[in-house]
Amino acid sequence: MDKTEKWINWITHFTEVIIEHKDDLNGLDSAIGDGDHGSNMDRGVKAVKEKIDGADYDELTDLFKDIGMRLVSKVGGASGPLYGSAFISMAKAAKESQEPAVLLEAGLEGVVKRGKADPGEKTMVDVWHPVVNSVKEGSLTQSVIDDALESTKEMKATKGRASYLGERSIGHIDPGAQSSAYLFTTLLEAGVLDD
Amino acid sequence: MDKTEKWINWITHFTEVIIEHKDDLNGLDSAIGDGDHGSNMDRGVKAVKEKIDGADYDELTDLFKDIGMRLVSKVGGASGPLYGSAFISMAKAAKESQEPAVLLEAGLEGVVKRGKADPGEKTMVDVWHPVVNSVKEGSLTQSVIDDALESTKEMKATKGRASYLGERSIGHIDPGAQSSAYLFTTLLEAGVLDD
Amino acid sequence: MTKSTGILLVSHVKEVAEGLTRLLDQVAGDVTIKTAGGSEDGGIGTSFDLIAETLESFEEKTIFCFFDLGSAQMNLEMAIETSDKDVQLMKTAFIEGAYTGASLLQAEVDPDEISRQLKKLVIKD
Amino acid sequence: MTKSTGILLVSHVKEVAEGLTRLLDQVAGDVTIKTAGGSEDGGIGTSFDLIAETLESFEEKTIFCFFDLGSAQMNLEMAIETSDKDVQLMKTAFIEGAYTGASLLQAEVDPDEISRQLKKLVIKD
Ligand SMILES: Nc1ncnc2c1ncn2[C@@H]1O[C@H](COP(=O)(O)OP(=O)(O)O)[C@@H](O)[C@H]1O
Ligand SMILES: Nc1ncnc2c1ncn2[C@@H]1O[C@H](COP(=O)(O)OP(=O)(O)O)[C@@H](O)[C@H]1O
Ligand SMILES: [Mg+2]
Ligand SMILES: [Mg+2]
Ligand SMILES: [Mg+2]
Ligand SMILES: [Mg+2]
Repeated sequence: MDKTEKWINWITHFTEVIIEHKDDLNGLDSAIGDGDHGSNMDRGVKAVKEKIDGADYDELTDLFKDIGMRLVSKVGGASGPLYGSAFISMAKAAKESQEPAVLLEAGLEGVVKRGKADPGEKTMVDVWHPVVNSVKEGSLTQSVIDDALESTKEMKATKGRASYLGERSIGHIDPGAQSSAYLFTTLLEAGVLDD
Repeated sequence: MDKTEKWINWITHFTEVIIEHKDDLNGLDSAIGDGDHGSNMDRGVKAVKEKIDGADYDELTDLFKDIGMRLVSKVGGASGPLYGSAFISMAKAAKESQEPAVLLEAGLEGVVKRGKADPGEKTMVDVWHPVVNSVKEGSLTQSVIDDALESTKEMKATKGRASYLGERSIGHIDPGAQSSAYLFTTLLEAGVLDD
Repeated sequence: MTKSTGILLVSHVKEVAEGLTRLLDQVAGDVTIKTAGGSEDGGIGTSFDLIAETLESFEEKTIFCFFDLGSAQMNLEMAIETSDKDVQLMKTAFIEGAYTGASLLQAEVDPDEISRQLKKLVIKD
Repeated sequence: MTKSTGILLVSHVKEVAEGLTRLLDQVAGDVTIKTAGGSEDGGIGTSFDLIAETLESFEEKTIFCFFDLGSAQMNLEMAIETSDKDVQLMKTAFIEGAYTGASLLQAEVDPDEISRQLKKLVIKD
């Protein structure tokens, strides 16, 4: 299996899961935002799929760059530049390393550089941060992802659209945290972390 | 001559002067505003003319009220509620008195209540204020009006749209001060202050 | 009318007020949002008559009013004086204040608490 | 291009950005004002591609950028990073800041001085 294949499998699988859960993501975003996170991601992953389907990638950096650029262009909203920055940052790191831990850490840095959210602000960072830490320790499991996702429920949003709601954002799962949970569940399932 | 006639003559004359100077007023407003003061006033006085032409007014209060309501409805912009408040305030005062000084002072109070401008802020108040004072002293002449108008040129606007320009508002005559100057010149000419 | 407070958007430009309504509808589908945009003749400006009529057309007793530029304010204040509604004139940034207000009304936050939260966005005097 | 600084208006709604242009044109006829409103498919949102293209289309070297809601900001920041223009992201109230900036550019006030004056209208972080 060549070095880009499992990463392509991951993204392909992620695409399917997003398309399948479009309405769920819109529903989460309706509660504390503008109800479009599913539609945004759906549009984005379909554009990614179109770009990488049939294309040949010898280098991971090229794959990630294409994914990142498509997401930036097509997702729109806040999550477009965030996911886009993650993959563009991973593309840069992939010039030096193929290590999942290194790459995913670069992805997190991309998200944080773009959105300037700290953990605890009820955003996708609240999934990315613990997940990347676990990947670095070699201890990522589904329950790490589930717990991280669940933890956003009791947080009060202080970044993103949900922050307009203040206290009223409490009690709802963050939609970007949910799409990020899908990203990492499919990462586990695609065996990217296996050696 | 019945008691409303000279006031009607005044407004009729004012209407003509505004229509004649529509472009001049727009020009003044272009320099430090949005260029519509002439068009606004033109629309307003035409609506006033339509209302009072042919109508019979036994009471000054009714005349002023109709003028005020038409100006509020039709002028738009900032000057609509300002001139409108002046005449509505004059209508209230006219229930108690027919004295020009009393009525015009009520008009000034209407403008100030609505726009909250002090003298020196480069607005129509810089014409209304000295003119009303002179009327009270029985000393209103054309040169009082001209001087008041001219004084707005060197003022820095701190109320109204021109205030967005800060220092750059200096060196231009205020459009609302100009239309107010027409108002008081025609007042003199109509002989409202003569006894 | 599914909330007790409605929103009135007063802009010098009809398209701005109507476009903003689309943005607010996304986050506040149950809040009544009405507009009084542009001058009487469809040009740029504000109209006392249009504002007054729109205010009266609300079923809600309380109305949060947002406006773009100062020259709208005097028309609005006159309309408020002639209205028997409880109208709160919000001197916030127009779009940002209206967005925040609509989101919080949708989330059933108490109107007094919303007014307090909107203070942070006040930029008009 | 008759001034050295242009204005870019980024809104989630096309009609809002375009309507605002009409308001600014009244007071700043000599200032180039462009819009990037709405998502790619004409819906509500912002589009990196549209913002980036519009930025590049300016002849002016300096561009004052105004935006409505925070979720436009990240798309804008990415577009600014990929542009070789001198773009100043204004965190002011959208309409009020753009109106003030346009008025002052029209009056040929120095852009640095304008940025200073706009600080009073900053409400985003
Ligand atoms: N500053 C930020 N940092 C990190 N994540 C953010 C930030 N702002 C928003 N998000 C994420 O983006 C998600 C919303 O994305 P989406 O609905 O697609 O965009 P929009 O809010 O523009 O409609 C949120 O649920 C949150 O996870
Ligand atoms: N707060 C105020 N108090 C008194 N007069 C004011 C005030 N604001 C504006 N004006 C007057 O209104 C005039 C502008 O009227 P106009 O151009 O018709 O309205 P707009 O500014 O809405 O386009 C100014 O020249 C000034 O004299
Ligand atoms: Mg959303
Ligand atoms: Mg959105
Ligand atoms: Mg004007
Ligand atoms: Mg006007």
